[in-house]
Amino acid sequence: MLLAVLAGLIVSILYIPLGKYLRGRLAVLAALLPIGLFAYFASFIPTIQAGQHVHFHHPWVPSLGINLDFHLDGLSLLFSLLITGIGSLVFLYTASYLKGHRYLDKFYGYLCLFMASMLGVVLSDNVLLLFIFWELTSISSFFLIGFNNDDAASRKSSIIALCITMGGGFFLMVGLILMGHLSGNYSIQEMMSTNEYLKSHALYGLILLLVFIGAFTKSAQFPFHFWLPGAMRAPTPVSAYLHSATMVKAGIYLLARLQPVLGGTDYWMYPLIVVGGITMVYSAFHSIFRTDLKSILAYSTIAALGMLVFLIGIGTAESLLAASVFILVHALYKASLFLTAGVIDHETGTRDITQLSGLRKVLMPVSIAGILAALSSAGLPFTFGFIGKDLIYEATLHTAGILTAILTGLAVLTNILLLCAGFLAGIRPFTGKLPDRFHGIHLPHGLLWGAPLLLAVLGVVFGCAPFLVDGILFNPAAEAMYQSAIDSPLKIWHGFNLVLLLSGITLVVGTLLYVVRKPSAASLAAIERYNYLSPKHIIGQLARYARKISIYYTGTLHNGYLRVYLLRIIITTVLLFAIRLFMGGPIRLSIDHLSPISIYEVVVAAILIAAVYITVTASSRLTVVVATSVLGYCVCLLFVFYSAPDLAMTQFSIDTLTVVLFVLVLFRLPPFLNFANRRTRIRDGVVASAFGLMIALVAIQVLNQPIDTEVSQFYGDNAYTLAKGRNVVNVILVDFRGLDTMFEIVVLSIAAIGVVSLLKLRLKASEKE
Amino acid sequence: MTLDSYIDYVILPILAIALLLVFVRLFKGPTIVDRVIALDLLITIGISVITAYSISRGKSTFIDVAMILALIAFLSTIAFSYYIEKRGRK
Amino acid sequence: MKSAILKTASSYLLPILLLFSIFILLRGHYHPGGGFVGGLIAAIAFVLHSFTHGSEATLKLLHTHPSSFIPIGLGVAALSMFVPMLGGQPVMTSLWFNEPFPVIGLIGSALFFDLGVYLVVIGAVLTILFTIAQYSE
Amino acid sequence: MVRHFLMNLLLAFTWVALTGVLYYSNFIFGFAIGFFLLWLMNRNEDDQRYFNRVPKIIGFILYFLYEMVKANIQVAYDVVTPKFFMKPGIVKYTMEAKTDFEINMLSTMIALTPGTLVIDVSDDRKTIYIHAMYMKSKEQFIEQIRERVERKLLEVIR
Amino acid sequence: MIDNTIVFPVIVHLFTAILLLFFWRKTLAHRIISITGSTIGIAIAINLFAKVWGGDILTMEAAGWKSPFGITFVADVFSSTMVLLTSFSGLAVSVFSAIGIARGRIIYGYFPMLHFLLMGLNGAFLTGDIFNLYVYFEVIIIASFVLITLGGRKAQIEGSVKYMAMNILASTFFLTGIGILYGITGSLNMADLSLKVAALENRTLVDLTAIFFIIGFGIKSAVFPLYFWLPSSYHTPPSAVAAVFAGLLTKVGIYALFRMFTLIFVPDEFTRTLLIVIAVLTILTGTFGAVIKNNIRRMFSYLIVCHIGFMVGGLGMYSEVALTGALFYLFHDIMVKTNIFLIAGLIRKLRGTMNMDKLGGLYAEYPLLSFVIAIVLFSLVGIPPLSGFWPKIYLFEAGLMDNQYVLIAAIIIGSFATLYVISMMWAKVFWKDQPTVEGEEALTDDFRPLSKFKKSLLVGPIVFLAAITLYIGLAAENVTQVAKHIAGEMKDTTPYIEAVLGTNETQ
Amino acid sequence: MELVLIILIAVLYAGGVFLLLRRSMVKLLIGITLLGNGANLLIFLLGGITKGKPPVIDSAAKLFTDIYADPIPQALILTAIVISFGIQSFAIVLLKRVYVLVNSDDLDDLNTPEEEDI
Amino acid sequence: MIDIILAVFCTIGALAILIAAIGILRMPDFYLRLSVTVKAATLGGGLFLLCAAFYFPEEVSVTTKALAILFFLVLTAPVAAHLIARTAYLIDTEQWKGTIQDDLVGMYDKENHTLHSEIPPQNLSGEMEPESGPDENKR
Ligand code: NA
Ligand code: NA
Repeated sequence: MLLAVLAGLIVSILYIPLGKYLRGRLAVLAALLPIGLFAYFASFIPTIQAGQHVHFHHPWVPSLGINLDFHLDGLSLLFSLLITGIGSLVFLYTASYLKGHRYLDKFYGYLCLFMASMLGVVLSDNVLLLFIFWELTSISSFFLIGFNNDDAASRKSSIIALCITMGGGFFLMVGLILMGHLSGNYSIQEMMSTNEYLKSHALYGLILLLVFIGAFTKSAQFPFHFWLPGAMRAPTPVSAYLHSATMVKAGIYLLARLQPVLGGTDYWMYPLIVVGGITMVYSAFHSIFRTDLKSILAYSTIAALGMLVFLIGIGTAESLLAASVFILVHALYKASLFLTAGVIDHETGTRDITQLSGLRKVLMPVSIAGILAALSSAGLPFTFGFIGKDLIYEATLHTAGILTAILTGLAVLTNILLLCAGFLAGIRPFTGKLPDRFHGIHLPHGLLWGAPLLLAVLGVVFGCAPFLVDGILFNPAAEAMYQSAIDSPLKIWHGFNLVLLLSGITLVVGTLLYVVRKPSAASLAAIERYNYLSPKHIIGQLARYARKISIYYTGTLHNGYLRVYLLRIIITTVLLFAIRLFMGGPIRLSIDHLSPISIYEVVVAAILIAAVYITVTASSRLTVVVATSVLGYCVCLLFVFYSAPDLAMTQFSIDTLTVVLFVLVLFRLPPFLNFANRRTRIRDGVVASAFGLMIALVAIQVLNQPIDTEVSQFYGDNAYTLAKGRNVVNVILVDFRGLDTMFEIVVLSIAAIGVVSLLKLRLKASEKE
Repeated sequence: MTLDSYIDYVILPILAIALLLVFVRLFKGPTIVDRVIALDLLITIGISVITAYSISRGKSTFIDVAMILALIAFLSTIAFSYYIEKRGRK
Repeated sequence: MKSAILKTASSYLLPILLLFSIFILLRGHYHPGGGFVGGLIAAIAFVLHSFTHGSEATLKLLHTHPSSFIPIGLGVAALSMFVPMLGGQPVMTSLWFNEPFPVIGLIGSALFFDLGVYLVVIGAVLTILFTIAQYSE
Repeated sequence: MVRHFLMNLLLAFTWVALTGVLYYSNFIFGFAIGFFLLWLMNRNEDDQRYFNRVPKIIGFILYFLYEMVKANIQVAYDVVTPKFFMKPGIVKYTMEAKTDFEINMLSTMIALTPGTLVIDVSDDRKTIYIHAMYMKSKEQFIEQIRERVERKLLEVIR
Repeated sequence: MIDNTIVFPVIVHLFTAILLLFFWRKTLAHRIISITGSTIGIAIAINLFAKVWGGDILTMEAAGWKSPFGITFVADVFSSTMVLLTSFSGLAVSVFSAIGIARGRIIYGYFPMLHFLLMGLNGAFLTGDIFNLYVYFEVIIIASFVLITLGGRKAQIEGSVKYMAMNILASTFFLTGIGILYGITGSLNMADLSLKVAALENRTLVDLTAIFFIIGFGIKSAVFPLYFWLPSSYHTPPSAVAAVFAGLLTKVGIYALFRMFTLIFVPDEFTRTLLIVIAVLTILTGTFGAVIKNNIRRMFSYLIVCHIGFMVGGLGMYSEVALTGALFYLFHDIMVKTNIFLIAGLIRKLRGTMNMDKLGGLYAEYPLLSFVIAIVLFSLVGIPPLSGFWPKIYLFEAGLMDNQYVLIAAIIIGSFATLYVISMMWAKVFWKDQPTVEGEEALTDDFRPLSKFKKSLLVGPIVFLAAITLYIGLAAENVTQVAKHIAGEMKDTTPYIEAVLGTNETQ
Repeated sequence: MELVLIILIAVLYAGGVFLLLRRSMVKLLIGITLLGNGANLLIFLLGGITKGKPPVIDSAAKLFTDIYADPIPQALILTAIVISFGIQSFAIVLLKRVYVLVNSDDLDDLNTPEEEDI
Repeated sequence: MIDIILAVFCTIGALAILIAAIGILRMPDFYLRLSVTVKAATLGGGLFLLCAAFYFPEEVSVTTKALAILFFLVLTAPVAAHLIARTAYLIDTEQWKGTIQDDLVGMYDKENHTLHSEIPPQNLSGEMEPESGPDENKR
């Protein structure tokens, strides 16, 4: 199983060296991988049907509890088959659709990567492993959306999609870690056993919030839905595969998967119903105003995703079964419609439905595929869509109390709109009169129309004979969500009941709507007037504000003035100091055991202070230099008084050299200008004094602390006996702590070399780096 | 009164006062050359202070410091002259 | 600087100062001083010379550019730090000749280390000052 | 002359070595004994210069110290009393000293005498510019320098 | 255990640098010596790591003076890992520099400076003496001053003045802190300090002292509000230099913070809160800066700031999990940050600019190279399962354990911003067509004319570091083990202290 | 005496900081010098001051017979002085370059707008 | 006995230095200040060094050093004084109003600071040019 999951990954890497051979006729071979995998997963059907699960374990990062744990149950199987099945068709379709494209190999590479990631998502038992694959799907989607990377809109859409899905991913990650942390491990199967603890934990709400954000962003729920229409910039096979059939369902899958762990509470239910409900109505409504084929399909996809969230939110056995069926229903008809749209786009060069009509005359098999898919989406009897819709209404009608009416009403409304949208996309281009300019169109390669046709036909086949799949796919899938046996075979005919009535209403009203409402640029423009209320616009606006704030913040903070930076550092230090002093105990001041004061020391100190005063206030550079050297010489005297002859010597010679240096450098410079105004100077003075005070306070505290003389005692005792020197300071410098000195002269050497290079090196203009 | 304490209580204070006076000149200027000679004088007094201190403490080690001062102090005066003259010429 | 007096003075101050610098270098282990201060004094001697005679003349006097003292000094110091390791002792361990040498006294790796310091200081200080002086002209 | 000086030094060191007392006083004592012995042994004309020179140098140093103290007291008096008695000015002085060493010694002497200060030596090394604190007249001052400083100095070092 | 070989990582670069100085102005010799030296450096570092990982903490007492009397070198897993990563960065940069650095700079001492810098870094990681640490810090900063000014263009000088002023201020804080510590304890040996500081009763004084180190190291690690030097300067030097700086300079500050604040100043409530507040603000500041910059290196500079916050946050939470995360992040960050600046340099070679608006078309022109770069960039973003992802798990978990929701939010924001800017960069630099630039500004391609060998010297290091990054990501378990081990060492410093001070009897 | 020294150190630090906050790069450098001197004196003071007892063993003895000043702070300061000299000389030369570039030592003149980026 | 001699030496030295200090503070112009200080300070410092030389008689090196410093001071102080005086003149440092003589006027070549022993012909006309004032060095 590991191989199965990683096969796509491996193959996509193989594309790097081998890709160029696959660009030509051999492209069809690429489909061998999904077909093989489909067969592989199909081979598990009996096992799953028998109620068994398959588990695989391989250690990876055991210290994080992240291992390659794969778990195959009904839900995983449904998705795996969906991924590999539709994947096979999309791969085949692509071979023809992008025939001869110079990046075809890359395209397949991304697709393989995506497929592997998606399989990883649905098979992982470990939530973090799931998350890893989850993010990989976003990345492959990013590359696929931006596949036409010379198109600015493509690039923009891919970034938006990536940011939203991965941004949500970060929240999901925290949520999953929180779950794992609380339940003690990251295995979903294990978590199910601790689900009661999780649900009763104080952080349950936070977990839900984080997981929902992750799922909603991925599955394009309101208000994060807007990345999906943008994602339609991707080549059509991608739209069909990722953005309707599989990837966007990852969020649905996650909710379904976590339903037994986190579900069953009001906190779980209502947000899902509300968000799913809003999403489905909002985008179904939007879909019928679009004129671009893929746009219509995108909005109707969002609506379908909303519907799925909505169903999972309801959380009853019926609704979960409905969800699992609707996943496949939608995948079949929507993929088919997308692929059809792709053919139309490919052949006519436009996707504008106001310009498309009568294409059945030139693209007969395609029109069959489109119409069948549209009918399935409409839920006409004997299509798979009919069964799906029945189950939906069944599910909404089985809810309790006031909810029943509201939920059913919403479902009906959505379905009516979706029906209309489906007709717009699947029927309208083929009916009516063929415009003259489309007369020259020929039926394309068989792969192009074969794939949608097969999907559409499957929709009819399953619609007529649901027993083919119900027991092997949907019941196990729903059981995995519901965590108890569900055995309700799908029926084509339920008899005359409310559900049928609702289906009828849906059909009639929807068809009427389709007939009455003609899509036009004008109506699109009309609805776009309200764009400023749309989440896309609002979030975009927020992003612009964020950018403005960033510019302001960064510009204010990092304003180019070194002195301001330094001021901030000093103020920070002083503030921290003040805070800590405020928190901490009193400052102890004791003046015992201090040495007596003699006049000459005080005089030297006084001169020092006065010299500091001069350096700070003088307006002539030379005066400053003179005062600085006085300062150094006085320090030198202090060193003499306090028994540091070596220090005094060094201080003195270095100070003199510094003077020489200053003198060599300064003599051309103009005098100081007093730039700062009085207020600035006072402010700086206050800050500087505070800093000095702070140092003084610490110093006083330290002086109260008795010092441990163990080390200096050791030096004194051993300087002569062991290190053969009498000048202990020098012995320290060349022996006890000789390494310091070694690197101190390195510093000096570096400085000297630096001076040479700084003054002598003149780069040529051609020498850039 | 021993020599040590004589130096400590009489000589060093006198020298300290001298230091102060010179520093006042350094502070007042008015020209840069005044400051330079004040600095030079400060160092010479410094040499005396160190020598006196060395006697008063009985530690000949400090004479080494005085030696360094004598050897080097000269350089800073030269540097200042060099600088001031060069600047005056430009 | 055009001063006849200084010119004469500096030509006899140079050897005196150099002598002092070596004196200070050698006695560092017993009295204040050592490689660092010694090096500074030597550097100052040359700087003084360059003030009156110009840095070109001083460079000529040195035979080589002072910057070449830097790697030599670093090498001497680093070797005296490293060599004890060849004998299996820790870095920087002092190795001493058993018998004191006449005049200088005990000779050990510490002295070589100090010598390295001395050379580096001369090299670095002179390199810095001469580079600036040449640049300013 | 140099030969005599070296010989004298050698004798002084020998004395120090013999007595084994490495004090300055002992060295000076050894030097004096050596000088005396050498003086006894060398009576020919050529060698007389060395034996004349040493007492002259000592005499000059003493004389210079005396002058210095005298002038110092004068300056000190002027400094500590409120009223200034100075008549300062810069004087051009044409030297008799010729070599660099002579000029240097001369300027050092002038500089160390309180109240006088060497400002510069002309580039052709003929004149020296002196700042004097107490100058009754220019001629008198020049005369004073010539007689009391330069002549005596040249006598000793030439 | 006492082992002399601990100092080899320092000595190898010291001798390399000295040797380079002997070959002054001979550029070919410089290139060869530098690469050889760095290669030996890797061998030494691997050897050291293997020894330490396999056994005890190693110590070496310079000149044979027992701790705490002499300067002691200590190699625990933390330091030897840092040395190892430094050696990787070092080799990559020195190979890249062979072509990536202009001849003029090599003539004026580029390579000796690089090796002095590496020497200082290794010394800083290995020393167990706080004043010796200061000395290495100074070696590092002076070498970095020279490197950052080398060439002397106006932008460089502007950046370096700020860089210098703030780093000198940092050193002053550090030095002041050392003075205070010595005044309190009379010792400089870090293990000894650990015991003595722990025994102090006046905790206020300890905290006040700690502030000096926080500020000092905080400036070096570029945390809020002390970071200003970094975005002022990192876009100015040659990219190879910026790469070492980005990869290692701020990290040595982080290293020192971690060392000091786990060994000597065990964080109390005040310090921890402070660190977390700093971390949050740092992340946000980096975020705000990164999203508005259009120059690749300026953007990367702010990303450095942003990600420093992650590590400081980890230290602030101070649990074993948090430390593990922060350390893992540190390791990842060293490799990736070095690499992205090398990449910036390569892009500059390819196109002559680092302005994203003027760049484009790299994906079409160099697909394979783009693939490698993508791995690095995605590792930076932390796209699972690449290297930046794993530490965040620990950080999030630690944050949840410690109820640090604000910090978690900040990390999310920081990660999101990284994602955003990197995807923008990808779109602009790699996807977008090369915009045409006219006139004087016409872009130049300095890459194509190079020989194949020279090209490989430029690309090789990037691939090399990318491979290490990939390893960190895919073999996260191994890295986790290391990070966990170090976190353990940090929480329980007894083995460290015993290794340093306990050897008294054996000598 | 320690209290006087503390005042002195505080003044040095404060003066140094004040100078760091000026626009002129010369003042910046002088400020750094002041801070360095302050730090050195601080180390010196906190290590404990002893008058007139340099840590040099008498030539007759093998050990100290009297108390002596702690040599460690002295050694540390010595190293610190040398290091800051190295850094400072480099900084001074940088000042020279700044002056050559912008013809003043006003740091504000050095700031370049970001648009000049390559 | 020796202590008393040393005390006397020290006292004279200290007084000399004090006088130099008072002198530098009180004297009305730069040249006078310089004139007063160099000698007095050298004398004072020299006396202290002599004291030291006598005070540590058993340490030959100390005595040598003290004498060497003394020698060095005597050698360098006049040179330094001359240099700064020359510089001061070159930048036209003002002289006291009581100054009665200035032979240096016009002797310096303003361009290259060459000093002539006779007034050069080209300077003859400009000999009486007004001094440019002491502010020049503040430029
Ligand atoms: Na002098
Ligand atoms: Na020494």
